[in-house]
Amino acid sequence: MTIRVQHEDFDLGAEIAALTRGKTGIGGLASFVGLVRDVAGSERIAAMTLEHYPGMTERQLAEIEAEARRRWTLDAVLIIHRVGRLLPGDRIVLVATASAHRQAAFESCQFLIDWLKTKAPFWKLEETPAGGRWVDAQASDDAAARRWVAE
Amino acid sequence: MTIRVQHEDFDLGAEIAALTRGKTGIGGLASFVGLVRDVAGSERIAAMTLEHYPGMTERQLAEIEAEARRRWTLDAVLIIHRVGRLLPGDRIVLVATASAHRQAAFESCQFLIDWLKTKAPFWKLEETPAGGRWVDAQASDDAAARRWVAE
Amino acid sequence: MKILYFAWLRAKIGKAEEEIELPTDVTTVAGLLDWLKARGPGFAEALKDQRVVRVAVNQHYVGWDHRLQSTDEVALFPPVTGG
Amino acid sequence: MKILYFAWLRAKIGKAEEEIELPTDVTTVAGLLDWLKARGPGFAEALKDQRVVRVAVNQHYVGWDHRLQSTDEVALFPPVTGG
Repeated sequence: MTIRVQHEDFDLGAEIAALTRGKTGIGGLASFVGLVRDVAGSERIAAMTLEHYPGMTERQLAEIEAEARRRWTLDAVLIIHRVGRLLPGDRIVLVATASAHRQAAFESCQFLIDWLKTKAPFWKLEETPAGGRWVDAQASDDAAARRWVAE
Repeated sequence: MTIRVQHEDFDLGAEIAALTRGKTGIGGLASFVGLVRDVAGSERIAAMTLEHYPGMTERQLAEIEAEARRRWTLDAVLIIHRVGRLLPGDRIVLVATASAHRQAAFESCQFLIDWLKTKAPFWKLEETPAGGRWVDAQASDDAAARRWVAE
Repeated sequence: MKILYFAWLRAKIGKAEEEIELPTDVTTVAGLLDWLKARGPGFAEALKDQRVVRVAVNQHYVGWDHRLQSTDEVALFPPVTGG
Repeated sequence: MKILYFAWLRAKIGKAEEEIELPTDVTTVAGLLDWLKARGPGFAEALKDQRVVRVAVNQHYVGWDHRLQSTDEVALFPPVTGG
Protein backbone atom coordinates (compact mmCIF):
# COMPACT_ATOMS: atom_id res chain seq x y z
CA MET A 1 0.00 0.00 0.00
CA THR A 2 1.48 3.30 -1.00
CA ILE A 3 -0.92 5.42 1.07
CA ARG A 4 -1.63 4.81 4.72
CA VAL A 5 -3.36 6.78 7.46
CA GLN A 6 -2.61 5.17 10.80
CA HIS A 7 -2.26 5.66 14.54
CA GLU A 8 0.94 3.62 14.83
CA ASP A 9 4.42 4.94 14.31
CA PHE A 10 6.36 3.79 11.24
CA ASP A 11 9.88 2.43 10.77
CA LEU A 12 11.49 4.65 8.16
CA GLY A 13 14.23 2.16 7.27
CA ALA A 14 11.85 -0.78 6.86
CA GLU A 15 9.36 1.29 4.83
CA ILE A 16 11.99 2.60 2.45
CA ALA A 17 13.62 -0.81 2.06
CA ALA A 18 10.24 -2.36 1.20
CA LEU A 19 9.53 0.46 -1.23
CA THR A 20 12.72 0.06 -3.24
CA ARG A 21 13.26 -3.71 -2.96
CA GLY A 22 13.89 -5.36 -6.30
CA LYS A 23 13.55 -2.09 -8.22
CA THR A 24 17.06 -1.73 -9.58
CA GLY A 25 16.16 1.09 -11.94
CA ILE A 26 15.93 3.51 -9.01
CA GLY A 27 18.80 5.97 -8.87
CA GLY A 28 17.55 8.27 -6.13
CA LEU A 29 15.09 8.23 -3.29
CA ALA A 30 13.98 11.43 -1.61
CA SER A 31 12.03 11.37 1.61
CA PHE A 32 10.57 13.81 4.08
CA VAL A 33 9.58 13.15 7.68
CA GLY A 34 7.53 15.72 9.55
CA LEU A 35 7.88 15.71 13.34
CA VAL A 36 6.00 17.27 16.25
CA ARG A 37 7.88 20.35 17.47
CA ASP A 38 7.89 21.34 21.12
CA VAL A 39 7.22 24.99 20.36
CA ALA A 40 4.80 26.90 18.16
CA GLY A 41 5.50 30.60 18.01
CA SER A 42 6.43 31.38 21.61
CA GLU A 43 4.30 28.69 23.26
CA ARG A 44 5.41 25.30 24.49
CA ILE A 45 3.55 22.37 23.00
CA ALA A 46 2.92 19.43 25.31
CA ALA A 47 1.19 17.30 22.68
CA MET A 48 -0.62 17.46 19.37
CA THR A 49 -3.74 15.61 18.26
CA LEU A 50 -4.27 14.94 14.60
CA GLU A 51 -7.81 14.57 13.31
CA HIS A 52 -8.77 13.51 9.80
CA TYR A 53 -11.76 12.78 7.58
CA PRO A 54 -11.69 9.02 7.02
CA GLY A 55 -12.37 8.23 3.40
CA MET A 56 -11.83 11.67 1.98
CA THR A 57 -8.29 11.86 3.39
CA GLU A 58 -7.20 8.67 1.64
CA ARG A 59 -8.98 9.77 -1.53
CA GLN A 60 -7.22 13.14 -1.55
CA LEU A 61 -3.85 11.52 -0.91
CA ALA A 62 -4.47 9.12 -3.81
CA GLU A 63 -5.29 12.06 -6.07
CA ILE A 64 -2.15 13.90 -4.99
CA GLU A 65 -0.08 10.78 -5.66
CA ALA A 66 -1.69 10.39 -9.10
CA GLU A 67 -0.88 14.00 -9.92
CA ALA A 68 2.77 13.48 -8.92
CA ARG A 69 2.95 10.40 -11.15
CA ARG A 70 1.55 12.44 -14.05
CA ARG A 71 4.20 15.10 -13.57
CA TRP A 72 7.27 12.95 -12.92
CA THR A 73 8.42 9.46 -13.90
CA LEU A 74 8.45 7.70 -10.55
CA ASP A 75 9.37 4.14 -9.63
CA ALA A 76 7.77 4.30 -6.19
CA VAL A 77 5.70 6.61 -3.99
CA LEU A 78 4.90 6.24 -0.30
CA ILE A 79 2.75 8.45 1.92
CA ILE A 80 2.16 7.58 5.58
CA HIS A 81 0.31 10.05 7.81
CA ARG A 82 -0.38 9.43 11.47
CA VAL A 83 -3.50 10.49 13.36
CA GLY A 84 -4.31 10.64 17.07
CA ARG A 85 -2.34 12.13 19.95
CA LEU A 86 1.39 12.65 19.39
CA LEU A 87 4.19 14.04 21.55
CA PRO A 88 7.08 16.37 20.66
CA GLY A 89 9.64 14.46 18.64
CA ASP A 90 7.06 12.00 17.34
CA ARG A 91 6.89 11.39 13.61
CA ILE A 92 3.73 12.75 11.94
CA VAL A 93 4.17 12.10 8.25
CA LEU A 94 6.44 10.33 5.79
CA VAL A 95 6.55 11.12 2.10
CA ALA A 96 9.00 9.25 -0.10
CA THR A 97 9.51 9.15 -3.86
CA ALA A 98 11.94 7.14 -5.97
CA SER A 99 13.03 7.80 -9.52
CA ALA A 100 15.84 7.04 -11.93
CA HIS A 101 17.06 10.61 -11.38
CA ARG A 102 17.44 12.58 -8.19
CA GLN A 103 15.86 15.80 -9.42
CA ALA A 104 12.56 14.04 -10.13
CA ALA A 105 12.69 12.40 -6.70
CA PHE A 106 13.35 15.68 -4.87
CA GLU A 107 10.79 17.70 -6.80
CA SER A 108 8.00 15.15 -6.51
CA CYS A 109 8.68 14.68 -2.80
CA GLN A 110 8.37 18.42 -2.19
CA PHE A 111 5.30 18.57 -4.37
CA LEU A 112 3.61 15.79 -2.38
CA ILE A 113 4.21 17.36 1.02
CA ASP A 114 3.28 20.85 -0.22
CA TRP A 115 -0.02 19.64 -1.69
CA LEU A 116 -0.72 17.31 1.21
CA LYS A 117 -0.43 20.26 3.59
CA THR A 118 -3.01 22.32 1.72
CA LYS A 119 -5.39 19.67 0.32
CA ALA A 120 -5.53 16.57 2.53
CA PRO A 121 -8.12 16.85 5.30
CA PHE A 122 -6.06 16.68 8.48
CA TRP A 123 -6.26 19.14 11.38
CA LYS A 124 -3.90 19.70 14.28
CA LEU A 125 -4.95 20.53 17.81
CA GLU A 126 -2.03 21.67 19.97
CA GLU A 127 -1.97 21.32 23.74
CA THR A 128 -0.45 24.51 25.13
CA PRO A 129 -0.17 25.78 28.72
CA ALA A 130 -3.22 27.94 27.91
CA GLY A 131 -5.25 24.93 26.72
CA GLY A 132 -6.11 23.34 23.40
CA ARG A 133 -5.56 25.41 20.27
CA TRP A 134 -6.43 24.51 16.69
CA VAL A 135 -3.51 25.24 14.41
CA ASP A 136 -4.21 27.91 11.79
CA ALA A 137 -3.45 27.27 8.15
CA GLN A 138 -0.23 29.03 7.14
CA ALA A 139 0.06 31.49 4.29
CA SER A 140 3.56 30.08 3.65
CA ASP A 141 2.03 26.64 3.04
CA ASP A 142 -0.42 28.11 0.54
CA ALA A 143 2.45 29.85 -1.23
CA ALA A 144 4.49 26.63 -1.27
CA ALA A 145 1.56 24.76 -2.81
CA ARG A 146 0.88 27.47 -5.39
CA ARG A 147 4.33 27.29 -6.96
CA TRP A 148 3.36 23.87 -8.35
CA VAL A 149 0.34 25.41 -10.10
CA ALA A 150 2.21 28.22 -11.81
CA GLU A 151 4.60 25.83 -13.51
CA MET B 1 29.72 11.46 13.62
CA THR B 2 27.88 13.39 11.00
CA ILE B 3 30.19 12.43 8.12
CA ARG B 4 31.19 8.86 7.35
CA VAL B 5 32.90 7.15 4.43
CA GLN B 6 32.52 3.41 4.81
CA HIS B 7 32.37 0.06 3.05
CA GLU B 8 29.39 -1.20 5.06
CA ASP B 9 25.77 -0.58 4.24
CA PHE B 10 23.75 1.70 6.53
CA ASP B 11 20.35 1.37 8.19
CA LEU B 12 18.37 4.41 7.14
CA GLY B 13 15.83 4.13 9.96
CA ALA B 14 18.44 3.73 12.70
CA GLU B 15 20.59 6.55 11.31
CA ILE B 16 17.70 8.99 11.09
CA ALA B 17 16.37 8.01 14.53
CA ALA B 18 19.81 8.61 16.06
CA LEU B 19 20.11 11.91 14.23
CA THR B 20 16.85 13.36 15.52
CA ARG B 21 16.67 11.72 18.99
CA GLY B 22 15.97 14.23 21.74
CA LYS B 23 15.91 17.18 19.33
CA THR B 24 12.30 18.25 19.70
CA GLY B 25 12.78 21.52 17.84
CA ILE B 26 12.98 19.64 14.55
CA GLY B 27 9.92 20.10 12.37
CA GLY B 28 11.11 18.44 9.19
CA LEU B 29 13.75 16.01 8.07
CA ALA B 30 14.66 15.64 4.41
CA SER B 31 16.82 12.80 3.21
CA PHE B 32 18.20 11.49 -0.02
CA VAL B 33 19.46 7.99 -0.75
CA GLY B 34 21.38 7.31 -3.94
CA LEU B 35 21.28 3.74 -5.25
CA VAL B 36 23.18 1.74 -7.85
CA ARG B 37 21.11 1.48 -11.02
CA ASP B 38 21.25 -1.59 -13.24
CA VAL B 39 21.53 0.44 -16.43
CA ALA B 40 23.62 3.39 -17.59
CA GLY B 41 22.55 4.75 -20.96
CA SER B 42 21.79 1.56 -22.88
CA GLU B 43 24.25 -0.71 -21.08
CA ARG B 44 23.57 -3.13 -18.28
CA ILE B 45 25.59 -2.58 -15.15
CA ALA B 46 26.63 -5.72 -13.26
CA ALA B 47 28.39 -3.83 -10.45
CA MET B 48 29.96 -0.51 -9.58
CA THR B 49 33.16 0.17 -7.65
CA LEU B 50 33.52 3.42 -5.77
CA GLU B 51 36.99 4.81 -5.19
CA HIS B 52 37.83 7.81 -3.02
CA TYR B 53 40.73 9.89 -1.75
CA PRO B 54 40.97 9.10 1.97
CA GLY B 55 41.50 12.27 3.93
CA MET B 56 40.53 14.75 1.26
CA THR B 57 37.09 13.17 0.81
CA GLU B 58 36.21 13.59 4.49
CA ARG B 59 37.66 17.09 4.47
CA GLN B 60 35.60 18.11 1.45
CA LEU B 61 32.43 16.65 2.94
CA ALA B 62 33.08 18.57 6.17
CA GLU B 63 33.49 21.80 4.17
CA ILE B 64 30.26 21.14 2.29
CA GLU B 65 28.44 20.49 5.56
CA ALA B 66 29.86 23.71 7.05
CA GLU B 67 28.68 25.65 4.00
CA ALA B 68 25.16 24.21 4.37
CA ARG B 69 25.11 25.21 8.04
CA ARG B 70 26.14 28.75 7.08
CA ARG B 71 23.28 28.98 4.59
CA TRP B 72 20.48 27.34 6.57
CA THR B 73 19.59 26.94 10.24
CA LEU B 74 19.92 23.21 10.70
CA ASP B 75 19.40 21.02 13.75
CA ALA B 76 21.20 18.03 12.29
CA VAL B 77 23.18 16.96 9.22
CA LEU B 78 24.26 13.47 8.21
CA ILE B 79 26.32 12.36 5.23
CA ILE B 80 27.23 8.70 4.72
CA HIS B 81 28.98 7.63 1.51
CA ARG B 82 29.95 4.08 0.74
CA VAL B 83 33.09 2.96 -1.12
CA GLY B 84 34.11 -0.37 -2.62
CA ARG B 85 32.18 -2.73 -4.89
CA LEU B 86 28.40 -2.37 -4.94
CA LEU B 87 25.64 -4.17 -6.82
CA PRO B 88 22.49 -2.80 -8.50
CA GLY B 89 19.98 -1.80 -5.85
CA ASP B 90 22.70 -1.20 -3.24
CA ARG B 91 22.69 2.10 -1.36
CA ILE B 92 25.60 4.40 -2.27
CA VAL B 93 24.97 7.57 -0.32
CA LEU B 94 22.73 9.06 2.35
CA VAL B 95 22.31 12.77 2.92
CA ALA B 96 19.90 13.95 5.61
CA THR B 97 19.17 17.37 7.06
CA ALA B 98 16.80 18.43 9.82
CA SER B 99 15.43 21.87 10.54
CA ALA B 100 12.55 23.59 12.27
CA HIS B 101 11.05 24.20 8.83
CA ARG B 102 10.70 21.87 5.88
CA GLN B 103 11.90 24.29 3.21
CA ALA B 104 15.29 24.65 4.90
CA ALA B 105 15.52 20.86 5.23
CA PHE B 106 14.70 20.24 1.56
CA GLU B 107 16.93 22.97 0.20
CA SER B 108 19.95 22.06 2.30
CA CYS B 109 19.56 18.37 1.47
CA GLN B 110 19.56 19.13 -2.25
CA PHE B 111 22.47 21.51 -1.83
CA LEU B 112 24.52 18.83 -0.04
CA ILE B 113 24.00 16.14 -2.66
CA ASP B 114 24.53 18.60 -5.54
CA TRP B 115 27.82 19.85 -4.10
CA LEU B 116 28.93 16.39 -3.00
CA LYS B 117 28.51 15.17 -6.58
CA THR B 118 30.76 17.88 -8.01
CA LYS B 119 33.28 18.47 -5.19
CA ALA B 120 33.84 15.36 -3.08
CA PRO B 121 36.58 13.10 -4.51
CA PHE B 122 34.75 9.88 -5.34
CA TRP B 123 34.90 8.06 -8.67
CA LYS B 124 32.68 5.33 -10.07
CA LEU B 125 33.88 2.40 -12.15
CA GLU B 126 31.01 0.52 -13.80
CA GLU B 127 31.22 -3.13 -14.80
CA THR B 128 29.50 -3.46 -18.17
CA PRO B 129 29.32 -6.41 -20.61
CA ALA B 130 32.12 -4.62 -22.54
CA GLY B 131 34.33 -4.35 -19.44
CA GLY B 132 35.10 -1.74 -16.81
CA ARG B 133 34.18 1.85 -17.62
CA TRP B 134 34.91 4.96 -15.57
CA VAL B 135 31.79 7.09 -15.25
CA ASP B 136 32.06 10.52 -16.86
CA ALA B 137 31.14 13.62 -14.92
CA GLN B 138 27.73 14.87 -16.02
CA ALA B 139 27.03 18.35 -17.27
CA SER B 140 23.65 18.16 -15.51
CA ASP B 141 25.44 17.67 -12.18
CA ASP B 142 27.59 20.74 -12.82
CA ALA B 143 24.46 22.73 -13.64
CA ALA B 144 22.72 21.47 -10.48
CA ALA B 145 25.71 22.53 -8.38
CA ARG B 146 25.98 25.92 -10.05
CA ARG B 147 22.46 27.01 -9.10
CA TRP B 148 23.65 27.22 -5.48
CA VAL B 149 26.39 29.65 -6.50
CA ALA B 150 24.19 32.06 -8.42
CA GLU B 151 21.90 32.58 -5.43
CA MET C 1 -28.53 14.30 4.00
CA LYS C 2 -25.53 13.47 6.15
CA ILE C 3 -23.44 16.38 7.38
CA LEU C 4 -20.01 16.01 8.98
CA TYR C 5 -18.14 18.67 10.98
CA PHE C 6 -14.41 18.62 11.69
CA ALA C 7 -11.86 20.37 13.93
CA TRP C 8 -13.02 23.68 15.45
CA LEU C 9 -16.20 23.63 13.37
CA ARG C 10 -17.12 20.42 15.16
CA ALA C 11 -16.13 21.91 18.52
CA LYS C 12 -18.21 25.07 18.01
CA ILE C 13 -21.24 23.26 16.59
CA GLY C 14 -21.00 20.60 19.29
CA LYS C 15 -21.39 17.52 17.17
CA ALA C 16 -19.36 15.51 14.68
CA GLU C 17 -22.20 14.55 12.38
CA GLU C 18 -25.94 14.60 11.89
CA GLU C 19 -28.68 13.56 9.48
CA ILE C 20 -30.81 16.43 8.21
CA GLU C 21 -33.86 16.72 6.01
CA LEU C 22 -32.90 19.27 3.38
CA PRO C 23 -35.62 21.95 2.91
CA THR C 24 -36.77 21.98 -0.71
CA ASP C 25 -35.72 25.61 -1.20
CA VAL C 26 -32.11 24.81 -0.21
CA THR C 27 -30.41 23.70 -3.44
CA THR C 28 -26.76 24.82 -3.15
CA VAL C 29 -23.87 24.72 -0.69
CA ALA C 30 -24.29 28.46 -0.08
CA GLY C 31 -27.96 27.92 0.66
CA LEU C 32 -27.15 25.09 3.06
CA LEU C 33 -24.70 27.25 5.02
CA ASP C 34 -27.24 30.07 5.32
CA TRP C 35 -29.85 27.60 6.53
CA LEU C 36 -27.41 26.02 9.04
CA LYS C 37 -26.37 29.42 10.45
CA ALA C 38 -29.98 30.09 11.45
CA ARG C 39 -30.15 26.86 13.49
CA GLY C 40 -28.51 28.25 16.63
CA PRO C 41 -25.66 30.31 18.12
CA GLY C 42 -23.10 27.48 17.80
CA PHE C 43 -23.81 27.20 14.07
CA ALA C 44 -23.81 30.98 13.63
CA GLU C 45 -20.47 31.28 15.41
CA ALA C 46 -18.87 28.39 13.53
CA LEU C 47 -19.99 29.59 10.11
CA LYS C 48 -19.76 33.38 10.50
CA ASP C 49 -16.56 33.71 8.43
CA GLN C 50 -17.03 31.59 5.33
CA ARG C 51 -13.49 32.36 4.14
CA VAL C 52 -12.30 29.77 6.66
CA VAL C 53 -14.94 27.16 5.87
CA ARG C 54 -14.14 24.43 3.35
CA VAL C 55 -16.88 22.23 1.93
CA ALA C 56 -16.67 18.72 0.53
CA VAL C 57 -19.57 16.85 -1.07
CA ASN C 58 -19.17 13.10 -1.33
CA GLN C 59 -15.54 13.58 -0.29
CA HIS C 60 -14.65 16.04 -3.05
CA TYR C 61 -14.00 19.74 -2.56
CA VAL C 62 -16.79 21.90 -4.00
CA GLY C 63 -17.55 25.61 -4.32
CA TRP C 64 -20.44 27.64 -2.91
CA ASP C 65 -22.51 27.19 -6.09
CA HIS C 66 -22.36 23.40 -6.01
CA ARG C 67 -25.89 21.91 -6.27
CA LEU C 68 -26.86 19.45 -3.55
CA GLN C 69 -28.71 16.13 -3.69
CA SER C 70 -30.61 14.70 -0.73
CA THR C 71 -28.33 11.63 -0.71
CA ASP C 72 -25.10 13.65 -0.50
CA GLU C 73 -22.53 13.39 2.26
CA VAL C 74 -21.57 16.98 3.03
CA ALA C 75 -18.55 17.87 5.17
CA LEU C 76 -17.70 21.29 6.61
CA PHE C 77 -14.24 21.96 7.99
CA PRO C 78 -11.54 24.61 8.41
CA PRO C 79 -8.53 24.96 6.09
CA VAL C 80 -6.44 21.82 6.53
CA THR C 81 -3.28 21.78 8.65
CA GLY C 82 -1.79 18.30 8.27
CA GLY C 83 1.67 17.26 7.25
CA MET D 1 57.04 15.30 -3.03
CA LYS D 2 54.27 12.73 -2.83
CA ILE D 3 51.99 12.40 -5.84
CA LEU D 4 48.71 10.45 -5.82
CA TYR D 5 46.73 9.34 -8.89
CA PHE D 6 43.08 8.31 -8.85
CA ALA D 7 40.51 6.62 -11.10
CA TRP D 8 41.43 6.43 -14.80
CA LEU D 9 44.48 8.64 -14.24
CA ARG D 10 45.81 5.94 -11.93
CA ALA D 11 44.90 3.24 -14.45
CA LYS D 12 46.63 5.00 -17.36
CA ILE D 13 49.73 5.97 -15.37
CA GLY D 14 49.90 2.52 -13.85
CA LYS D 15 50.44 3.46 -10.22
CA ALA D 16 48.46 4.89 -7.33
CA GLU D 17 51.24 6.99 -5.81
CA GLU D 18 54.91 7.80 -5.94
CA GLU D 19 57.59 9.92 -4.30
CA ILE D 20 59.36 12.30 -6.67
CA GLU D 21 62.22 14.73 -6.39
CA LEU D 22 60.86 17.98 -7.78
CA PRO D 23 63.29 19.60 -10.32
CA THR D 24 64.21 23.07 -9.13
CA ASP D 25 62.78 24.70 -12.27
CA VAL D 26 59.32 23.18 -11.63
CA THR D 27 57.53 25.63 -9.35
CA THR D 28 53.83 25.44 -10.23
CA VAL D 29 51.13 22.84 -10.80
CA ALA D 30 51.21 23.60 -14.55
CA GLY D 31 54.97 23.05 -14.56
CA LEU D 32 54.57 19.76 -12.70
CA LEU D 33 52.06 18.46 -15.24
CA ASP D 34 54.32 19.39 -18.15
CA TRP D 35 57.22 17.63 -16.45
CA LEU D 36 55.12 14.53 -15.69
CA LYS D 37 53.86 14.29 -19.30
CA ALA D 38 57.43 13.92 -20.51
CA ARG D 39 58.05 10.91 -18.25
CA GLY D 40 56.48 8.32 -20.54
CA PRO D 41 53.56 7.36 -22.79
CA GLY D 42 51.23 6.48 -19.85
CA PHE D 43 51.75 9.91 -18.33
CA ALA D 44 51.37 11.64 -21.71
CA GLU D 45 48.12 9.77 -22.39
CA ALA D 46 46.68 10.39 -18.90
CA LEU D 47 47.47 14.10 -18.91
CA LYS D 48 46.91 15.03 -22.54
CA ASP D 49 43.59 16.79 -21.93
CA GLN D 50 44.06 18.99 -18.88
CA ARG D 51 40.40 20.04 -18.94
CA VAL D 52 39.61 16.69 -17.34
CA VAL D 53 42.42 16.76 -14.80
CA ARG D 54 41.74 18.09 -11.32
CA VAL D 55 44.56 18.90 -8.92
CA ALA D 56 44.59 18.97 -5.14
CA VAL D 57 47.54 20.08 -3.03
CA ASN D 58 47.52 18.98 0.59
CA GLN D 59 43.92 17.85 0.04
CA HIS D 60 42.62 21.20 -1.25
CA TYR D 61 41.67 21.97 -4.83
CA VAL D 62 44.14 24.31 -6.52
CA GLY D 63 44.53 25.96 -9.94
CA TRP D 64 47.31 25.62 -12.53
CA ASP D 65 49.20 28.61 -11.12
CA HIS D 66 49.41 27.22 -7.59
CA ARG D 67 53.05 27.26 -6.35
CA LEU D 68 54.42 23.96 -5.09
CA GLN D 69 56.57 23.11 -2.06
CA SER D 70 58.79 20.03 -1.90
CA THR D 71 56.80 18.73 1.10
CA ASP D 72 53.40 18.95 -0.62
CA GLU D 73 51.04 16.03 -1.16
CA VAL D 74 49.80 16.48 -4.73
CA ALA D 75 46.84 14.52 -6.11
CA LEU D 76 45.78 14.29 -9.76
CA PHE D 77 42.36 12.92 -10.64
CA PRO D 78 39.44 13.20 -13.08
CA PRO D 79 36.29 15.21 -12.38
CA VAL D 80 34.52 13.53 -9.48
CA THR D 81 31.51 11.23 -9.97
CA GLY D 82 30.33 10.26 -6.52
CA GLY D 83 26.90 10.54 -4.96
